[in-house]
Amino acid sequence: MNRNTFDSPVTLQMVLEALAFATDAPVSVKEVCRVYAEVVGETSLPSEAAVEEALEELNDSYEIGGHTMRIQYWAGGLRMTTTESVAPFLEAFFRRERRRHLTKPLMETLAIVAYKQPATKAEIDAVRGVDSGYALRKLLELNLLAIFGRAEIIGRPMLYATTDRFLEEFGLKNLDELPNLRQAEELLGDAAFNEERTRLFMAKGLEMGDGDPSSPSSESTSTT
Amino acid sequence: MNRNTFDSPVTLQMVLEALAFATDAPVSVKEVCRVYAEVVGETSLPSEAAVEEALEELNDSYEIGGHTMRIQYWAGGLRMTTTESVAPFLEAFFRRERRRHLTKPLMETLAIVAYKQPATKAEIDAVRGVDSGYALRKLLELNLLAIFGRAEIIGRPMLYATTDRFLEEFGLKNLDELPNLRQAEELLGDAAFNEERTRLFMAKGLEMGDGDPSSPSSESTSTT
Amino acid sequence: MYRVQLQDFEGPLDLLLLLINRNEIDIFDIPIAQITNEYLSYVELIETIDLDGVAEFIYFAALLISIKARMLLPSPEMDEEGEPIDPRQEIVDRLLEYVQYKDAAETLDEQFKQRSLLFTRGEASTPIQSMVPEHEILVKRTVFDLIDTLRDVLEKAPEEPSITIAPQKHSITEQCEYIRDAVFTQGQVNFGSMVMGKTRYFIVVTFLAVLEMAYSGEVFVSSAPAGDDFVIARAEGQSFAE
Repeated sequence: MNRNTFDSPVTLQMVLEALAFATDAPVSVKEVCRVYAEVVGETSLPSEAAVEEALEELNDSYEIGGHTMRIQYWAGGLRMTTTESVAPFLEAFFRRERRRHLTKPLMETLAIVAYKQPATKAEIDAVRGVDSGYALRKLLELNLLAIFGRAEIIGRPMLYATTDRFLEEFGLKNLDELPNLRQAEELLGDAAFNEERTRLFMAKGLEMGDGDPSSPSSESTSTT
Repeated sequence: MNRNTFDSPVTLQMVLEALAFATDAPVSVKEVCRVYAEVVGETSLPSEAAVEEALEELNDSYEIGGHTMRIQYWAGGLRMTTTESVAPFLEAFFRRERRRHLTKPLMETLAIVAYKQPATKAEIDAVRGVDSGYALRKLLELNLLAIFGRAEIIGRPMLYATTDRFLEEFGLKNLDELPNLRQAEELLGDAAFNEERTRLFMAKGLEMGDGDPSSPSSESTSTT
Repeated sequence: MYRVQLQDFEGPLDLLLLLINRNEIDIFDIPIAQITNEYLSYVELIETIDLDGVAEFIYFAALLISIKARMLLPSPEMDEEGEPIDPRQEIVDRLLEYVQYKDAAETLDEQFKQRSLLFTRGEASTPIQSMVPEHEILVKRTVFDLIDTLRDVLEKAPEEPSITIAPQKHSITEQCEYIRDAVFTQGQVNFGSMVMGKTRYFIVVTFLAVLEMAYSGEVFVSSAPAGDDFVIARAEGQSFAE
């Protein structure tokens, strides 16, 4: 196994760090020792104390260096995580990611429900000019919309409304925080209301002043 | 949105690091800027240059600190990886050799598309002298190639191009980073189709960036 | 079990490059008659053994023959500027372009390997494995070297009344079993000794079985010390239970 020569020797601390980084489940101290000894070609395993010492040194060094990773010793294993201080940034990122993965029809349907709620499918279809059955099912599945009850009109159609999850995903305290309802009503009442404008509107309104007027998907560079 | 107070301010560099660490695909520089501005509550985005500077500082700091992480700039985005030096330990941990490779027909087809893109099947077949249908299907399946559209010629054949996944799997920031095509004369001159010798030559890592300006598609920087 | 395509190993341009390289020929001055004859001898054999994927080899054979014919014309063709056209130009251009992309493919392959030394987070759960199952073709020589051996062996084999050989699939399966047994018990065997004194049919079907097993990564094929034979060895870490 010992087929590699290194410019500078790889230390136990480096192995610990790399394993804590690359694995997606906690890695046991024993496992770190085993892998280290196996590759370096030592017959005796490093002590657990040595690993724990390396762990502390690493965390100290992250802190001193202003780095945002820490190695946690959880559930009998080591795992690298980010510090609490950057959590809001990661939350914001993943929220944006999830939103970006909402397709146009989903985004559009969601926007209409958000402003018209509670809304029937017929109302939504009328605004979009297309059937929203699939989009509604998908949004229910994603727990961004919920059935609010039934309208007291002929056929007693179901009423859709946004969920707490919706607020959370879009970083809103409550529905009052939805941007510029008057503008929204104008838009929604407009016959020329179209996808592009919804997107523009959602991007401007809901993305909380990132000052970028482009549609939320403009940064997706993937060709797939 | 500025709902967080921090003990010490979170810098752009820290946000970059945390995002490069936490995401499972390269995160674009723009996205780093947006997330940073959104959470910090700044209306203007940090410049891309600032992010790139932060990237270099981070990598320097990892190197100086003896850390095994590096942030790579792949497929137009940032992603944290381990250094080469710890690869044997990770391979031992995951109990597998990671010497991945594609078969010769696949690699040849991929190379032709990479340099000629967008390319039709007929163009690829012509270079290889054999049918590339199977290789193309397989490469589409692996998400290394994608259909780019159709050529405006008779039969409107499909056009193939490489994907972001290709860039990421091959550790390239963009298509400009593809090694220059070497001149056939030069290759023939050193008795190059002798497989053993070519391999030896490559193993020494001599082949890249020899400043050959004649690479045919080096100006196409984006697959989108 | 499926039939091996010749082009999974090498294509017609690879064969031409091999012939040029082996004969130390200047690619800009190809002795077209000699190369055509050598090339045809391979194509005939490939046709005889009914190896799939021969169509493209035949296309290039036709191209070579037409070049040879044009070379013999008393007055050469002229281009727009009145310069004589070398009929070989087309094939030379194609070979040069192919060499470039073959080289690029190897460079990319190296880049791919280098990149795979860098681990990302959550490595175990990334779909990287899906890249790997593309099995390695375990031939340490070109398939044409194997065909050379086959030619030698066939020449020594007893003549049979029937020349046309159309190996059935089930026979290839049987021959795979035959090789598997031998390789499993002896670790490695020489192709020559596996088919010594057998009929041409047996030899050809065994040959195809070897290609198939090399293609599926079950055996490793490399050159024999003697040079005129090849060795079939058990691929390392490969279970024969299947």
